Amino acid sequence: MSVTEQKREYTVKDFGSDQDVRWCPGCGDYSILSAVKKVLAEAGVPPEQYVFISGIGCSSRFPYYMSTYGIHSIHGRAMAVATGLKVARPDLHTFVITGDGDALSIGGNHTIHTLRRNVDITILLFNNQIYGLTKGQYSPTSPFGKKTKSTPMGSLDQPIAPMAIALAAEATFMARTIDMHPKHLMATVKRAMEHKGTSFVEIYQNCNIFNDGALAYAQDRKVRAENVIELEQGKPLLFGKDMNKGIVSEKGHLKAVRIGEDGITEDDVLVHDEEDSESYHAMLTRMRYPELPEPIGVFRAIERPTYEDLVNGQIERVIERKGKGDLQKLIVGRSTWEVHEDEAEAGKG
Amino acid sequence: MSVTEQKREYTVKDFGSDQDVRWCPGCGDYSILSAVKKVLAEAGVPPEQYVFISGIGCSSRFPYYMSTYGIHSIHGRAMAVATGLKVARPDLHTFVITGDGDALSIGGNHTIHTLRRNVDITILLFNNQIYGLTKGQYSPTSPFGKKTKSTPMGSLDQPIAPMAIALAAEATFMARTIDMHPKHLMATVKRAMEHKGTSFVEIYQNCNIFNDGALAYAQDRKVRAENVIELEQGKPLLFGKDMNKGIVSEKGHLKAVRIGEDGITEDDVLVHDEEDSESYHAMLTRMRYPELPEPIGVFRAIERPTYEDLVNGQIERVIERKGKGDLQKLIVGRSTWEVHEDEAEAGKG
Amino acid sequence: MSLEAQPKTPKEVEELPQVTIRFAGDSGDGMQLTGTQFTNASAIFGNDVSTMADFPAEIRAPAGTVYGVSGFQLQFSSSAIYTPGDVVDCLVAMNPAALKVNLAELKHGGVIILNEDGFTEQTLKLAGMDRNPIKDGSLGKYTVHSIPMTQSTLRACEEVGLTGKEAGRCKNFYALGVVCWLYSRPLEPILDFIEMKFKDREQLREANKRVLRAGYYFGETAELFTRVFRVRKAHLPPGVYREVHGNEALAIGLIAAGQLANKPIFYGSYPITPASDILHELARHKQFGVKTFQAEDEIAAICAALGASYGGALGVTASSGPGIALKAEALGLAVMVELPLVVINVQRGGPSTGLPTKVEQADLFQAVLGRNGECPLPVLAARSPSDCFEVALEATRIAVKFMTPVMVLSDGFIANSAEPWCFPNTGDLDPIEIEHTDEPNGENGRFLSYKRDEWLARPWALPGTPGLTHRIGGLEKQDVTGNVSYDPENHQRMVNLRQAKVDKVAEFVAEQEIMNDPDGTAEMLVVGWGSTYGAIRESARRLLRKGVRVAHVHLRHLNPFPRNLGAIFEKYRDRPVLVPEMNKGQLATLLRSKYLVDTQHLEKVQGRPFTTVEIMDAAEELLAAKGAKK
Amino acid sequence: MSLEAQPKTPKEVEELPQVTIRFAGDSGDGMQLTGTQFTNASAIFGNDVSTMADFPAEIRAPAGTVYGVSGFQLQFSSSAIYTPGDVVDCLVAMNPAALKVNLAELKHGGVIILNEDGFTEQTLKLAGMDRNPIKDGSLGKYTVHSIPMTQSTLRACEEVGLTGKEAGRCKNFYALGVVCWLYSRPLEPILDFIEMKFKDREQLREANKRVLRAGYYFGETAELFTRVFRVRKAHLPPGVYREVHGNEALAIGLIAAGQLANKPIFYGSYPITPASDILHELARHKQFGVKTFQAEDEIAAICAALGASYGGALGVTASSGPGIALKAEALGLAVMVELPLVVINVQRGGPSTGLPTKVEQADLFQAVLGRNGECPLPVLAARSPSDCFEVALEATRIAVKFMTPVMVLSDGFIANSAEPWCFPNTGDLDPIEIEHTDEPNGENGRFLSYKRDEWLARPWALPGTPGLTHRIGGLEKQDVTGNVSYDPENHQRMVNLRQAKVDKVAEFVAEQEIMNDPDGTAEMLVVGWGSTYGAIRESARRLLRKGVRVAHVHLRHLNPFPRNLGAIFEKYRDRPVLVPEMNKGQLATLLRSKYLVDTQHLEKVQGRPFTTVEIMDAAEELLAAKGAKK
Ligand SMILES: Cc1ncc(C[n+]2csc(CCOP(=O)(O)OP(=O)(O)O)c2C)c(N)n1
Ligand SMILES: Cc1ncc(C[n+]2csc(CCOP(=O)(O)OP(=O)(O)O)c2C)c(N)n1
Ligand code: SF4
Ligand code: SF4
Ligand SMILES: [Mg+2]
Ligand SMILES: [Mg+2]
Repeated sequence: MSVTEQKREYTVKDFGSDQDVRWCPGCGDYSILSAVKKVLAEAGVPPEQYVFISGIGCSSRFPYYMSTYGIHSIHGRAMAVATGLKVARPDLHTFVITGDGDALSIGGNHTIHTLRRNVDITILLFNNQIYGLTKGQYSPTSPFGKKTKSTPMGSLDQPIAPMAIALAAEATFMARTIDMHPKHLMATVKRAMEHKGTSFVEIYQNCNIFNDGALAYAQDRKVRAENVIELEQGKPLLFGKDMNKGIVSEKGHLKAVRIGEDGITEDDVLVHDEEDSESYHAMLTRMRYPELPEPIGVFRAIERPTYEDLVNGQIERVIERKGKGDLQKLIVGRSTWEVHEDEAEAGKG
Repeated sequence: MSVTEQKREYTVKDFGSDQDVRWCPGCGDYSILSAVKKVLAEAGVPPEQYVFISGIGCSSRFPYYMSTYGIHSIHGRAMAVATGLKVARPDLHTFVITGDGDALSIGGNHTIHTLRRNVDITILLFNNQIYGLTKGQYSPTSPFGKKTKSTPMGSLDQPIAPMAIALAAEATFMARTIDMHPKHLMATVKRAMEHKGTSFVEIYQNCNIFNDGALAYAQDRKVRAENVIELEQGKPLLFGKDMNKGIVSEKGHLKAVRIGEDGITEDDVLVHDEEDSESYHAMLTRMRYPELPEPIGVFRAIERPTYEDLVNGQIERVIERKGKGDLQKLIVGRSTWEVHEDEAEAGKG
Repeated sequence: MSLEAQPKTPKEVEELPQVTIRFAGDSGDGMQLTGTQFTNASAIFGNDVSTMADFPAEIRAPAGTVYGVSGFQLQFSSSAIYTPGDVVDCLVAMNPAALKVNLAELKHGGVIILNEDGFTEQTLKLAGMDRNPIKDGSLGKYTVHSIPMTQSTLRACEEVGLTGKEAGRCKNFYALGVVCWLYSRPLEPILDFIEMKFKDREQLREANKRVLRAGYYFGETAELFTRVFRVRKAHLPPGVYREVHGNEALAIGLIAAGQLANKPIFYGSYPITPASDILHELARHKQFGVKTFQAEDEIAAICAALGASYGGALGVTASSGPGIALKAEALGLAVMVELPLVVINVQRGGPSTGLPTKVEQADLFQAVLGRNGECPLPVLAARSPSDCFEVALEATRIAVKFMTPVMVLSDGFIANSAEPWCFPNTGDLDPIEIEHTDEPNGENGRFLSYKRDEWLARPWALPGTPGLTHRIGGLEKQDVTGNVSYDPENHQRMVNLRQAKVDKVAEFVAEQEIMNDPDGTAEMLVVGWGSTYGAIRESARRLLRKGVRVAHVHLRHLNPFPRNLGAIFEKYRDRPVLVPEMNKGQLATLLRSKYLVDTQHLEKVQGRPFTTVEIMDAAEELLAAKGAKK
Repeated sequence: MSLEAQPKTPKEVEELPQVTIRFAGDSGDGMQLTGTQFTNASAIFGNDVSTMADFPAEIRAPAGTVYGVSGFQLQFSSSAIYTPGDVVDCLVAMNPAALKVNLAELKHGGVIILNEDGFTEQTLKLAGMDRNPIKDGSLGKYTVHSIPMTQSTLRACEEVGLTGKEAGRCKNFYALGVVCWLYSRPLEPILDFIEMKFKDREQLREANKRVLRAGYYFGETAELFTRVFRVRKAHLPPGVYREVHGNEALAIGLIAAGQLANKPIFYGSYPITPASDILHELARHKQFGVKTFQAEDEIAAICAALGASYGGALGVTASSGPGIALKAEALGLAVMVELPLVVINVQRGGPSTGLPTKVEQADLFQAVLGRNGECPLPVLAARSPSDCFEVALEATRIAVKFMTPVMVLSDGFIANSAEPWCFPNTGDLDPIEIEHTDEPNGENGRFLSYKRDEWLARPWALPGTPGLTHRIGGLEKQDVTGNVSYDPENHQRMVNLRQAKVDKVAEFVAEQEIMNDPDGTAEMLVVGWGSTYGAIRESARRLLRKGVRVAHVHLRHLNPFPRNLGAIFEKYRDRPVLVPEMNKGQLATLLRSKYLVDTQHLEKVQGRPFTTVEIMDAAEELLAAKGAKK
């Protein structure tokens, strides 16, 4: 989503609504709300130019807490609603707020099709690896064996990785960030907003009621460095407290290595490139804790025309060629005939 | 799907139903039907042990033409139906027949979730890059710009690659084959059947009425060698009429090269490995014509417990621990009290 | 009219008031095109016409099979008609299967025109016929003309330079030529059509013209025909006419609505028979700013349309029964957020996948009652192809006036039928006025998103407007402010308000008209809705000729019912009320519960429309039974 | 009964026939647990009990806010009761918000027990209160007991070694102790519960016990209470009882159905309030071979259940209104393929997302009529928590007997309420007999998959059986053979057969019973369905005491209606018929159209159940109006 309007000064307060925030105390959603408000305040675009569209879930209450336009729609369908809005109104800055259940369980298909169309919207997926609002069933991102209300002996489904789904859906922008890493969170949301096309951001979010600590390996400052790689354009994939570990690819097979050991140098390590190429991005999406550290930051950011521009382009092209539609001509159609007064005897009502 | 029963002799005829086949003359579906019947005849398992479940589409008429059990269900939902059946009846050999619209448009989400669960079923996706049954609208696999009834100026959605979706969905078995390559088709279907877990096979299929020749680059014997790589376990990714071209990975970026040029030898070429590793498989799914030749054959075949085995495993474990359920105990619950005859005066009806 | 248009040697010309022809052949034989061209020629000639298409569910089933037969029926008439005809006067059959499937509906003594070349051993077998009906005398009670059409077609094309296969495909125009001669139809409109259609394909153009003429001249020359028929011009109300199909008229109506409202149409849809053609048609008219969106499924389609409406477009979505089922949850959201939305259901045979290419009216319950919660919305039904235009316009007017989703019911019969349309002058169409709030409507500059106007509609404030930011959603909301509210009394109030708003639509739309009973003395009342219009109207007229007076009420508004409908039932109290429906009595159920009127039901759930006679018979029986009771 | 169980110094003991208590606090305050324990103790003591939970839609809204208030109401009585009570006799409020939200329903002169420590400046502000009601005299008309529960709780735990936070969380047991003393409840069942619940957590076990006792002794010691109350044992029918919640009873009923049918249950579901607990409950009973499948959405859930049924399991799926909407298309498939399937709708407030945690009965139309095409299926409704068990069993019996999907309606009130259940002995339950065809039923060894038995059910042939291979699907099928058929007459026949089959269910199930009118002389008839049972029953009984005779018909079978229902309306013809519903008259609509009976509607769409008084008032008004007319 590109933010090009003339900038004015806004504060975080300008983006908060008068509704009380009703998340559980301690929920990771609070920090995301606050980060988004900050980013918007800095963008300098007035609140009425934004629309926040959500599905159903704890996370999906988000729009009520913003002073922008918004729709709290139905479970799993926020992206479809956003697509229609954006195609009708390319001028609006459109956000989708969704959860791991909303976007990947019931709404998984809309996620895929929205991404491949590349509608210019920003999707923030709050991934807490649980269904919060319905009080704690496992979600498509919950680890195998997760014990929850609906799986007292452990869940049996292999979890899916939102980033992998996004790439398979031909996403032009995909990124991951963390509720408890506000700087990274804000920077990532900002990049996502600036992207022209669908931007897809997975945010690790703690549900302290039903899934407390499930993502601590990435959230907790104490261990984060060992478990997470912060992606930076043009920089090698290094990680670890001392940044002395890296990722190499051996004929397509990924491995974590220690720089300086077994003759490995920094040159052997993969170098991050957001723009090129699909196969490299595909590899990134397969890096998962605990086998490998998990990348955070912008995985991929490529250019492709947006869906709404293409739609409008076709309309413009036709109008250029044929002129604006003439309703009378359309109604008249190709061939007509006339019935004259004197022919008309018995009426047809 | 594993075929372990005692083998008897069956012929292709044993697997054909008494219903007239109603596809358009020349449709690629015929050759797939014939290949499947041949493979089943060879497997030596009687027809009543198979169930073919389909959604809606031309391809989904398939079950009517088999002498097995079958359900022609509703659009996009065949995999969900098959999941229920297989979990209830692990003994049955269950096939899903679906189309690119059925499995990737309306049914995209079920595809993902079926694959990640790894129910032991065999999915055959007839990809003709078009909606056949509804008379020719573009599908999720149609190329960008495709002119169809619903897109007279060309479609605007980026196509998705079924193999990429399958891997993102954590498929344990994925393969691609071609209607007009019967030997390869049969071999691939056979491999898929033998796989224990969800096997996902994309079959390039010609719709000669609404999309004739769309996949000719891979179907046509004359050009196939240049555009397609036949994957073989442990073999390098070579292609071309003279097998003198290959695929290399440069730090995760794929390239087609000519062996012998620029100092490239066969050793530089990627070597196919069905089992290992995700990142390599991820790269394979991104190879697309015309940029790169497209792999056919088995992309990936790994082992993971099947969903139905896990479900049954939990049940068995509980029964081992607690014994079979005692209905009376369940009804009685934790605490009861008794009302005696003499206490009872006014009844409660 | 040129010479070509008149039979040169009229052996014997018989005048007929009207004729029903059915063209039947393989799906690939071009029967729809053939029928359409004959219809067109008849309409331009000045007949009233009415058509019906009958597709197989298969795309192109193997040639010669009975399930691959595609049919096209039309009635053309010298007076106003309302149906494609009950029984067929003339059957054109290109192969045995086509003959087999359609023979039952040919009248005794009717004309059969056969493609003799299509009756081979193989095709006979495919149709499951032991013997060749052309030869075994089994068609004795009909007038059979067996013509070697394929041969003649090939001969006519000889010099054009087509391949044999290409030339063979022209044989439908041969059949058309023969029929044109037999019914004294001018060839010119058809020749014009060929000219245009094959503009860039010289050989095909030439071939088809030659073949058409060859068929026509064959008729003229051959000794086969001892007489030809003529149907005079109809006396239609004066005006300029065109032919229009139902789905086409819906598309044009939607575009017109957009133009009259000065709003872009956003059409979100997922293909499904028989609704897909609306998408195809709209996609061709981008110069009107129409945005068509082929969604990944029906749910995405309606949700996107709703999103577009929030943004200020006219959101529209369409499907058929199974797809409408999938939209139910989102329709609930639309009712709750109170945004305009037009939802079209082109009904087909159900339940489930049912009979996808056939007609039925069994989705009325689904439209009016098929959602969770108290979830009312206005429901309109079109009664004929051209009426689709009007209904699309009216649905849009209601949607924007009342800020509500509106359901429009059409069906597979209307969708694929054509009739002459005395189309309007755009200048005469009322504009659709929409006001977007642009100022706070509450105290202290607050915007109250659920403060209602005199029609109980809430304001339509567009995103982007400063000072009016607000959030809507599916949770119950506080009256006036639109904030989320779990308050018990507020919920009751909102449930009541949503119902009252929809009920108010009855004040906005016209009163119900009674047809065929100017003085209120009819012996009975027939109430219908949707595409039974033609059959009921025709039977009422024919009963009148027999001296039986039947009042006809045809409902466009199925929810809420017209405000005077109760009074109408009062008026006809003690007279039988017949409700013919292509379902098991869905409208009847709604009427009975609302007005406690003891309706009699006439049902037909066979995937095809009522014939006039069926309705006449039912009416007469009902009257006889009543008479007997007296 | 031990000493602990009886107040030691009964200041003044007042006997009461019944008492209604409401516990209210923050979502995190454990009010549901507190209420449940009190209920349990009362039931074991021998009272009749009835409960109602009132959750907020938020998981755990910030402490102290009004929308975060969680409530639990119970009535316990010395005679049979059917509702959780109209007005509250005693309100326990843990903070200002809880007081504010619930005060309106406390009777004049009622008892309020407050946690004084919960009334801080901050919590008062959060609840939007300017002044402290404990101090400002605004509670003058009530008997207020303000107790520093938090402080006392902390003191009671001092030696146990919990953190302050942990200890603070026990304060609900302090409140419970106080209330137990006030209403002369034995502590033992609660102490037993604590023992079991904290089996492995010594400190918590100890703390909770101490706190409970501390509250109890506080009551005994403090000068606050001048009298205590006692409610005698109720005179219930003899038998062994347990307490059961609605969703629990549904789960047990389903498991019992599986056991009685000797079939595994396959339960496919997607979580949704208030149905999720059925999934949670079933998932805990794998030792019965139950397979629970948490699907990716509601559509997958029902489709998987249908697939399982095809394979020979008992397929079951459940959801609430919005999720049931999504299942409509697949329900059509189930009707078409004629497989057994149980579909449960635990209704909540609608439309759309509506009021997810509140009760409503507005999905009846959706259940009976909410699909495309003519798509009939049996619909049953449970009337109380324990009735859910019976209904689950009966629904399964019908599903397998008639090879049909069956819809079961429960609601958010039943789901979360509890009542004593005089549960059956499994030995007394009739087995569910299922016969799977294992031989061809046609000529020449052909299997005819749609050949029907005397109940019009088709055979249930299981995949894997040799000789019976067949294909089913959503397209219309030929009568008897089950092959795909587009034949018009066949379609009509199949539509009729599907309807006739469902209609036949009325022959299979019991006749409708009339309550409260043994001699048929009642002045009016009240017809209800679902969870209004208790309120209607109670009002009928109370009216009787006032000399007003009201017959009560409570429908379990909503489609088809019981076979004698027409006769019942005949019988009460000319007497008013009142239909109270938590919707805008959905049952009334169905009754009116079917029986042309002029029902009077009493509606309440407020997310909460009827009170007895509301129904009594409506009945009396109706009678008065009728009297006036005379
Ligand atoms: C059609 C439908 N099905 C189910 C639900 C119940 N439901 C609401 S939110 C939710 C899942 C929430 O999980 P997630 O998307 O991860 O959001 P979170 O609460 O964790 O933020 C479910 C199952 C619903 N509201 N609508
Ligand atoms: C709910 C629903 N929506 C839409 C349709 C219409 N429909 C039937 S098949 C189909 C797409 C077929 O395409 P594909 O899956 O690629 O199968 P193919 O015909 O090409 O084999 C569609 C849109 C339907 N039957 N049901
Ligand atoms: S349940 Fe979890 S996700 Fe939902 S508001 Fe509470 S902490 Fe946050
Ligand atoms: S339309 Fe295409 S896919 Fe369908 S049967 Fe015909 S050729 Fe095959
Ligand atoms: Mg979540
Ligand atoms: Mg296809």
